[in-house]
Amino acid sequence: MNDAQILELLNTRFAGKVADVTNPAVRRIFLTVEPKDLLAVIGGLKEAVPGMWYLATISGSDLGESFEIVYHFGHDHGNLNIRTRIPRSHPHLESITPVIPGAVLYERELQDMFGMVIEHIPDPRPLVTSDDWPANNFPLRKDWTFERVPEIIPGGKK
Amino acid sequence: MRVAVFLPELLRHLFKKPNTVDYPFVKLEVPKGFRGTPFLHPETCIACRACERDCPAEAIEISQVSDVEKKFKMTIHNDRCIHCAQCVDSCPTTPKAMEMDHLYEIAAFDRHTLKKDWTFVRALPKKEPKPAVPIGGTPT
Amino acid sequence: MAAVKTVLYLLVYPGLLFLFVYSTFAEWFDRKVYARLQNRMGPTHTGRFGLLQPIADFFKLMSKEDIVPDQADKKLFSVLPVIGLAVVITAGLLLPVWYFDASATAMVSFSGDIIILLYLLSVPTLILFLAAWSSTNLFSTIGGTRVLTMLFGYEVPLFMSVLSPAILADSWRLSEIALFYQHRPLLLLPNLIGFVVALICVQAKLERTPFDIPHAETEIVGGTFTEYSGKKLGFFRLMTDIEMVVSSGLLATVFLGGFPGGLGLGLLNFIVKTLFIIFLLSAMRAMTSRIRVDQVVHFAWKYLAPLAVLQLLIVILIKGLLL
Amino acid sequence: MKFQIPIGPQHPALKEPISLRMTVEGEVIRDVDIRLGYNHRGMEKLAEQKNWIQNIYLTERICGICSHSHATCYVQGVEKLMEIEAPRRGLYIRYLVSELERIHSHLLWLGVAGHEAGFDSFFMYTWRDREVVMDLLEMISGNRVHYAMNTIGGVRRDLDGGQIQKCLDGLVVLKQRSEFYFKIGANEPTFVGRLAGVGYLSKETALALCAVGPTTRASGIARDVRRDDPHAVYDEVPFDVCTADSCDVLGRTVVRIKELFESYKICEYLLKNLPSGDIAVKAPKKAKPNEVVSRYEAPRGENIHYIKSNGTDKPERLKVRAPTLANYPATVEMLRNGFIADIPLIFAAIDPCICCAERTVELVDARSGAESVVRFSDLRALAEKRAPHRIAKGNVPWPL
Repeated sequence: MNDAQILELLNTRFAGKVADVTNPAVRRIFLTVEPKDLLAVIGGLKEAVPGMWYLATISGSDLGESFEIVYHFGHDHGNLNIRTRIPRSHPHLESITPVIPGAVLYERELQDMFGMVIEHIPDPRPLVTSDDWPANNFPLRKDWTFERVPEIIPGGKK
Repeated sequence: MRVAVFLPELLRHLFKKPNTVDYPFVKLEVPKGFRGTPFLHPETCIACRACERDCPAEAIEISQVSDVEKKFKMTIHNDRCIHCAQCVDSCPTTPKAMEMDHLYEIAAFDRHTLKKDWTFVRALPKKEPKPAVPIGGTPT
Repeated sequence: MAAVKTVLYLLVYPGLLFLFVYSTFAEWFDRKVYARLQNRMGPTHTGRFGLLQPIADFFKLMSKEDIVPDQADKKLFSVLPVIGLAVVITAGLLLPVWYFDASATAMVSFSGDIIILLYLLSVPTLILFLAAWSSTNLFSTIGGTRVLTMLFGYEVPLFMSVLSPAILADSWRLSEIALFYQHRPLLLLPNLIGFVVALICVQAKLERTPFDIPHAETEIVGGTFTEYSGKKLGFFRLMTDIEMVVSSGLLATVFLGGFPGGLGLGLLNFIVKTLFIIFLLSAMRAMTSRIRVDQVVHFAWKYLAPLAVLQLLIVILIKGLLL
Repeated sequence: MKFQIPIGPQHPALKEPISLRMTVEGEVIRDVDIRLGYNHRGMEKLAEQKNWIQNIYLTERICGICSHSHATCYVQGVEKLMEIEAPRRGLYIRYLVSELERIHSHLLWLGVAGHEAGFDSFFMYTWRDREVVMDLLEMISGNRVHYAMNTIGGVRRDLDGGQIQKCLDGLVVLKQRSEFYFKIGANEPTFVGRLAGVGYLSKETALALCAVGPTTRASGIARDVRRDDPHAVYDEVPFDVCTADSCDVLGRTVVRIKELFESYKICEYLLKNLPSGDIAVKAPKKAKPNEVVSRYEAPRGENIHYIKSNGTDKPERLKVRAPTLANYPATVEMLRNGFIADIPLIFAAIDPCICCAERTVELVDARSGAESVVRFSDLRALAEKRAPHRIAKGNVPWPL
């Protein structure tokens, strides 16, 4: 499938659910969906062309008032990025693991890094932060800053 | 599948010279463009701080020693250097004031001994004539 | 005089000191051959050609901190390396190398000593199992069970293949078996299958690649030796080295016609023949990869045991038809 | 009797720290739990505080073995953000280094697979011949591990005629040796016995768990970013995507050796058709607000960087997904119901690069055991208590 066919598929099958379908570069498609439609769109894509899509990663970013989450899908002809936004005050998101079981690591990473709450995630333990990581410290939020620990160089006569 | 398919190759090497090098006693040559440790040619440095800005490891420090003579001090912290040679690429002068040498045995017991600094008078940018007496910075 | 001779016998020439020196030399030889087969250098700098490297390793281990785990059965844990060393040195005394004269065989030789030697060589395996079990480490425990599982695989083919030349020679006494083949060297040829089987089984007994399963470092860390350190580990390593010398001596006696020629020439014979077998063991180590423990048992019972039985049949046929 | 054995964080089979907890029953693995986060380096946060140039070297240090792949992935993204295009010659040299790096990585992997299977001679010989490609890389770039060839807008070093000839000569040697290793790998019975049928990953599971790289290609899925998303030079270079249908570790070995031959082909093509011209264009210091998804086929699989810029000389967000992370869920499936003896092989078969996967955030080194957490500072205090004479006097803080 090339870009035009994918765009057509998105605009016909998921009309009303997807917005801002753009094709900024060849083999790159970005689109925005509402959080509530996310599972339906991803599941629908998987049904429409089975065996073609795979989840490359999920990246989050902090936009201030809201969090943006981008689901990067790879396929046989490039890359599809599904964007969704959730408010910072209520960062709850449905897990996509029922459709894509391999997403669990990325969702756990989102929980650790941005403090999002992923509903119905099969394995909610922290993934990348250590066991004694202080609660409510979400490093990739923009308001989280760190003090650079002064580096002690042992030895030396001066 | 065949039994002992590797054996001929192994036996062939039994009386051959080993491929490994008896390292601390025998040393290998490094190629021409090897990136060793960075050092400064103080007579060409114009103290533009491009290397300091681009150094990914923050290993270069340039400070002004005296205002009157335009005297600068450059410190290279070799204990932080990652040998990427970006400082050489960023250096705008011709010939380059920063260069990499070919040393690779640069481990030390004390990180403080890895610090190297040069104090020098800034060379003027190309348009103006070169200073008559460039004060050569000797590494301290 | 007899007492002095016995003490010398036990401690110096064929006993402790000689076995220590020779087994370290054998380890050096093994390491060097293994390295050269892999196009490496091997030990180089300790002593001439690195000859003293295994001794240096041994003394280094002697000087290291010796840790006994809290959970371990401390008495058993500590005493096992010494017992293992004693057992293999005793086995070494049984080899018919060191005739001072033909009449002095009473110290070392009696009817049935081949059986005793084989059993003494089985004891280190059990000691390794006990050592693994007494250290209570998880990796050790797995290693210990692997030791025993492997034992069930290779022990029977080893016994059958080593005993078939004895059947042909019609004697259970090592010196007599060697003497028999020294007089009829052509009869060594029918034992070739048995020699190969025994070589593979000895490799398994010494736990070297492809049978280094009980202490496979990438799977179960140190395996049986995970908790051992310092002196105890040094003793275990020495035990393995001496075991290698003794078992290659056994194979040389049974399959290569022993070590004729009295004190000097006999010793030379011993060195050449054992080094030849150690070379074969090293080459086998270099050309194979480690197999799984289930594959060992499968291989031993599917290939080694039938081959050993075939060897027995050949021996019985030759004995019935020719002798 | 079920019990748990810990593989890692420190274990001889693992060259880098990761914690696998195996629930075993005898020799059979019943359940696997992978715990990450042993040593996170906070690279994504750190990248937001460094400028575009500095981040090349930061991304390069995500991994040691595939250092060029992360830097290339980042640089080709940034070039799109800055709307500049690298000259052809620069691109050819950049992807030549990529393919040489793939050769070095796959030869390294072959050796590691041999070592994990206890086949040390194979390990020694493959690594001996890997020196050939390492020397080529050192000659081209000036370093053996971190080549630092990339800069925004091209590459930093040119190739001269002598170097091209040396590369071609080296490729001939490597090709010959790889054929020999293919023969060994397919014929040595003890080695094949360890690899065949081990770590089964069916096509459906590989798809569902989003595995990447040689792991999926060994399960019969022809998926390769170089072909699916032909960035830069890959649309002009002829090559095949190598697959295998056996779905096991042997298949992964075969795929990697076949890929070696494809890489030799690509390298030869790139060297023989090297265009003339500049190797780099000048890049601006800042990038307009935009976002870009950059993909690259690293030796271990698809590497994806998501870069957002905000108009300054620093990125707004740099998300890095290393191929190893994507393969962890599949590894758990492969390990289940295998033997303990196969753990190192199955785990090595995804060619894990743990430092790639562990790049997200951690400022203090902390060890996450199930029972206790020991901080590095605690360990240091303990060490100082045990050996008080070793305490260095006169510590000096940085910056001076």
